[in-house]
Amino acid sequence: MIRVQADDFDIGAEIRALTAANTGVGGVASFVGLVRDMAGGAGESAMTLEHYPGMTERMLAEIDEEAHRRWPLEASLIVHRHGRLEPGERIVLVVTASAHRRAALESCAFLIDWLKTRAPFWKLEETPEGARWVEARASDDAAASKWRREDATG
Amino acid sequence: MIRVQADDFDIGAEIRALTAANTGVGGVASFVGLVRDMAGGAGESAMTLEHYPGMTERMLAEIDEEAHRRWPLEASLIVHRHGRLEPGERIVLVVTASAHRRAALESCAFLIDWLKTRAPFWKLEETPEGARWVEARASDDAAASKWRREDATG
Amino acid sequence: MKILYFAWLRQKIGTDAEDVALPAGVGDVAGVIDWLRGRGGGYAEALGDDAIVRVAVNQAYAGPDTPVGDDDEVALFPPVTGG
Amino acid sequence: MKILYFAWLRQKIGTDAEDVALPAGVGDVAGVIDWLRGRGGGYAEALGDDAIVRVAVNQAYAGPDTPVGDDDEVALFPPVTGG
Repeated sequence: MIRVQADDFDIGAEIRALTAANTGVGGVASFVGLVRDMAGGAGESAMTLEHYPGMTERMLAEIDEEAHRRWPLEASLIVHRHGRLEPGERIVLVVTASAHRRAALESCAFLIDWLKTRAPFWKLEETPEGARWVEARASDDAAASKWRREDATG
Repeated sequence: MIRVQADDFDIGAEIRALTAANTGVGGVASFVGLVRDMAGGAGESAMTLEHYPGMTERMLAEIDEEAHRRWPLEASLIVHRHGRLEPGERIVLVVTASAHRRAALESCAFLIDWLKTRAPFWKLEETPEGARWVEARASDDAAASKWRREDATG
Repeated sequence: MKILYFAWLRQKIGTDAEDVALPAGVGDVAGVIDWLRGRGGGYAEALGDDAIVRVAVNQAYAGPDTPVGDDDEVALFPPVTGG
Repeated sequence: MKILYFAWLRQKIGTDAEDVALPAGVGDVAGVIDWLRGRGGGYAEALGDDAIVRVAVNQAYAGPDTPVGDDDEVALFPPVTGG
């Protein structure tokens, strides 16, 4: 299940909704990305997350299906916010539920690595020197490429 | 931070409390273990989790410190329940928070693998044929041993 | 053809979307980028180093050789920085 | 010495804890297990296959050679199945 939204989300409520009434779930892994204070305490450092409506939803749905093909998942959820976000605010949530913890942990890591490198979002940071587009990091590509070997979708 | 308790916990509240007011946190990984319905729908399959009071808290505190030595964590939490639990109930929660997602994801997997193989808990399952002590699984030992290489505490 | 621009490409080019009629001979992604760059100004500036421009055709990632026509939606953007 | 039993060891032996005075010559974990097994009954049954008995001394995992004395807390239990 995927959602792209401006609104915040409630991690506990999302996990409960995803796994309620399914007693085949033995483990639920989750990851939440938060806005870090990049100014290092030297002032506000909010950011605005731009995305590509349509393509975002399509790609998130595809990668969610891919995770279900690779791991025996009982349920999964990706929620990604867009718009202006302050430090400490939640940006993205990934939840994966499986009978076994290994499938939940691995698929959660797979999805967040993928989101960081492939999902069409761009961060515009507010810095004391003005707005600045965040540049992609090579380490993010490396983290995602370790899944690439068996990645039919390229 | 560690807690051993009979009471349930609220995942969202725990994560919020752990990361509130720390805008250096960029990623929070969590894992929740749930009681699976081992009877496969053929009836109730509650279980009782016995533990070794004193040793449990000591070992959880040690492995929590170990995770902080291995990864640059801003915060971490282990909550483990004991007592009687019904299918669908939460057993254990691991939360790790870091500036970087990789540290959060890896340390979360490390802690839950360790908990499954080293923490002094024993599951007594209620089956239609009577109460039965769950046997340790070789796959759990394998999952934990991949961390052993650099594990000073053995 | 509909062309969409995101992030700093959008800012440099000065619009988030435009409808264009492809000139004869332009039939793939590389051709579209060459043609846009030839417009000069913000286009030349935004598309100067095509190594860091990413392209999607009909909302799926595409390469330089991906064929495009008048009915397609082409999006140009910098490397993504989501999550 | 205080000895604690958990899970099915506790059930087979019939108690969760006991205070014992170690006989002369018993000074390590292996010695304690041998001595307990020699008591027969539930002890012999619970400790028959020592490959699957885990031991902690003073709340830390221990091996057969770990020394123990009258002031120690020794716990015997099956492989853990937590989480």
